[in-house]
Amino acid sequence: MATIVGAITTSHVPAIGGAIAKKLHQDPYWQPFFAGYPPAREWLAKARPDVVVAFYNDHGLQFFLDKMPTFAVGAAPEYRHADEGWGIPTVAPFRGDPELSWHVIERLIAEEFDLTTCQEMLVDHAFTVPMSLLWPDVDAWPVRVVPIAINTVQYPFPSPARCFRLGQAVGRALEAWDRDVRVLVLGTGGLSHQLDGERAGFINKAFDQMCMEKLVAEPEALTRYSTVDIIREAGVQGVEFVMWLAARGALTGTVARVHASYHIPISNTAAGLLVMENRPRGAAESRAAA
Amino acid sequence: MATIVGAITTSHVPAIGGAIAKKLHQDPYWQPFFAGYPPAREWLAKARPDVVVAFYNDHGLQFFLDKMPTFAVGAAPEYRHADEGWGIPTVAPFRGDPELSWHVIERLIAEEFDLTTCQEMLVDHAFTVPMSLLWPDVDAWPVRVVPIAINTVQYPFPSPARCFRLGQAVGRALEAWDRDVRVLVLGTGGLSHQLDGERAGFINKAFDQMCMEKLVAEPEALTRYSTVDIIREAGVQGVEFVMWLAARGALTGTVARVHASYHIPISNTAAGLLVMENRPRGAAESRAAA
Amino acid sequence: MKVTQAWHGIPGTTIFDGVQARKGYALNKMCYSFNSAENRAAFLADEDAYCAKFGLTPEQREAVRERNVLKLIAAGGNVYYLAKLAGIFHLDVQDLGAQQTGMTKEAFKAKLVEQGR
Amino acid sequence: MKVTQAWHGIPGTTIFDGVQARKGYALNKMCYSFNSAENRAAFLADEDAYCAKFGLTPEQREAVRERNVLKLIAAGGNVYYLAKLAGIFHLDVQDLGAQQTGMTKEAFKAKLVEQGR
Ligand SMILES: [Fe+3]
Ligand SMILES: [Fe+3]
Repeated sequence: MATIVGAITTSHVPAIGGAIAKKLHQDPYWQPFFAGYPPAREWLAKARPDVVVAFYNDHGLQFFLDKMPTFAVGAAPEYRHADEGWGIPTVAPFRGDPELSWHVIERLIAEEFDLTTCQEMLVDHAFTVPMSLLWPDVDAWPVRVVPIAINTVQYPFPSPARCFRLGQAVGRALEAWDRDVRVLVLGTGGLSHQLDGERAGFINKAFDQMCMEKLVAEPEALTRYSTVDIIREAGVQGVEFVMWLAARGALTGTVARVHASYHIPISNTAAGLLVMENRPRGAAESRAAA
Repeated sequence: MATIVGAITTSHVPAIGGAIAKKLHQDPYWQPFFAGYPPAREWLAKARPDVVVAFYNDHGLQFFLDKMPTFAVGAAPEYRHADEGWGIPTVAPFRGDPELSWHVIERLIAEEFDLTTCQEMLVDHAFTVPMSLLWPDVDAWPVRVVPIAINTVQYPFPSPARCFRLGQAVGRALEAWDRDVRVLVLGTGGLSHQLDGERAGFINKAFDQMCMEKLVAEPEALTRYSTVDIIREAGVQGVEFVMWLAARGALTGTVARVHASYHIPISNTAAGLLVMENRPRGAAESRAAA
Repeated sequence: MKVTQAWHGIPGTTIFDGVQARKGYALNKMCYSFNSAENRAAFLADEDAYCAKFGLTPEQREAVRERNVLKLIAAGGNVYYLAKLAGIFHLDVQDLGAQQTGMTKEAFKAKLVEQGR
Repeated sequence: MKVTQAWHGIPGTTIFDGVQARKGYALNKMCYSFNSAENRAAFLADEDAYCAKFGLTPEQREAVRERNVLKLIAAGGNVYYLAKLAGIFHLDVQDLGAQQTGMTKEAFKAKLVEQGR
């Protein structure tokens, strides 16, 4: 049985990719942001994941409006980053885990998730930036990956509740995966921000902090928000919070907050980071009984 | 409110397209097959649909394994047929109904169907052949169309039950469509056939006839079959019967069989045709009360 | 020029729904093409010809000519694709934010910082 | 050569699942390209070069060379894409059925008719 070690949820602002490339970690603007990540990496070093299952949203690198999937699941041997048009550097390709991908796909379709299955898939900054934050300065990525893209480009988006349930189904699929592998779940995007319209620059610190608080212990409370509710409270692109909900949904055990960080602003965005450990439910009881 | 006039379910064997082009209607091989269709057209002349919502499966014209959607819904202003590689002639383009498409998409995503939304979509013989059978010899198609493609290429396919529920959700969406339009639902594919493997040429008349019988009055009974059950009973490509289930699911009223025809073989396939009229539930009662 | 979307009632906000997606299809398709450096160069070399190739509406063509983000959105543009157009002119999302809110970039950045207090 | 799929237990039947889809990716991608007349002509003009371009495995190349449907399926081919390869040689699904069952086309057609009785 696979072990779900926990979930990391983090913003994925493209400018971060630029700052990494320019090594601006100590720059006054960037320092408070990058300072959030060492504790996440320390936890990762102990958690030792073999595979990352990542919920992220494509921003018009891979998918266009001609064929826009609600949920696209990678089943490729390799995933490449590519030119996104405005100049962040590309990163090294990621090794896939097609066997795990197909296992997840079979389970999810059996649970009535209507996936688009991708044997070729480019991944954009929403996938690459968090990976670079978690594993800086590596020549080759030390994990295999299964990317899952959720549509937040073209409304109607899947509801926050649906995304949470998607995550739960992924969690069940991972628990049923008969291999001795350690899986990290990643959820990228948010927190509050709005790029477009007269309301551009909107940020909602109180809402973000409430979300970060509730996500750990009461995620169901957040699934009551509709897409429009989240856009109202967190801005148009704040809807990327559904990626956090999906990642949290995949944690099947008892969830403990290991680390959190929150900083305003990076680019136009409130940047958040949360590290949640997944502890087997009833582990203490089983030990006591043994 | 839109009126769902009924559903037509029919085989879509590509060879039919060739026979139409070569005007083989009176040929001894083809005559018993084509003889099934005039009653369907007579019913259509009375039913007068403005729009066709069609469940069909792409056979590798539009979709490839790089990005294979479970459910792809057309939202295009126009749909074109194209060269499929083995020589059936292409037909005139179809006019879309983007407003209805978007209405259906919004309703279905709200009901947790994870659609792929297509503002450009080629349609293959599975869409064009039934349209040619229903409206032969027209210069321009007399209806607008909303094509919905269901994956039956790459397993796992959506289950028969899921496809039926998709149809039901489409039916609810059509009933909620605030326009005075008449909608025909089309379901194409089947019946039993198998093109590939040592079992090629497999046909199951008893199973097909049971399906045609039950589809009208007890469709739920057929949703108990799994994908593998249907493949066992009806052959690998017999799984296209899910299109019939989806079409039947979209009928929200009392369903009456208007016409049926069944003929073995066309190419490698048992060819079936069913015309079902959708009569408003409780129409008699409302009239009595008025 | 301003889009009114009564269905959600959030001020200053256009949700990119089916109505916008239909209206903006040609514009967004052009912008999506700017993932390729070759296409960005072709646009810079002959903007008129490039826009014509994608069949932009007059409203879209005008909005592109003016590099006016609110007009681009009103013409059906989606900000994720528009960002690729903006990238050609080395404009980042804070430039876009400043333009849309009628602020200087410095004032826009200060407003962002302010919301963290 | 025969594919065994214990998970469904239907004789003489390969369901095109994830295992087959991975194995057959290059072959099916080549066959998908045959939707275009230009690509069909390129294949006919230089079959070796065309197969090499898509990176077929030796098993796939061999199966294509032999026009052997069961081998093509064993190598991961999906019948919907393979039909486009067959179309190049003017073979229809009854030709494929006859070949796979080891029958003459006439016998295969008779068997189909027989099942209607
Ligand atoms: Fe984003
Ligand atoms: Fe078919």
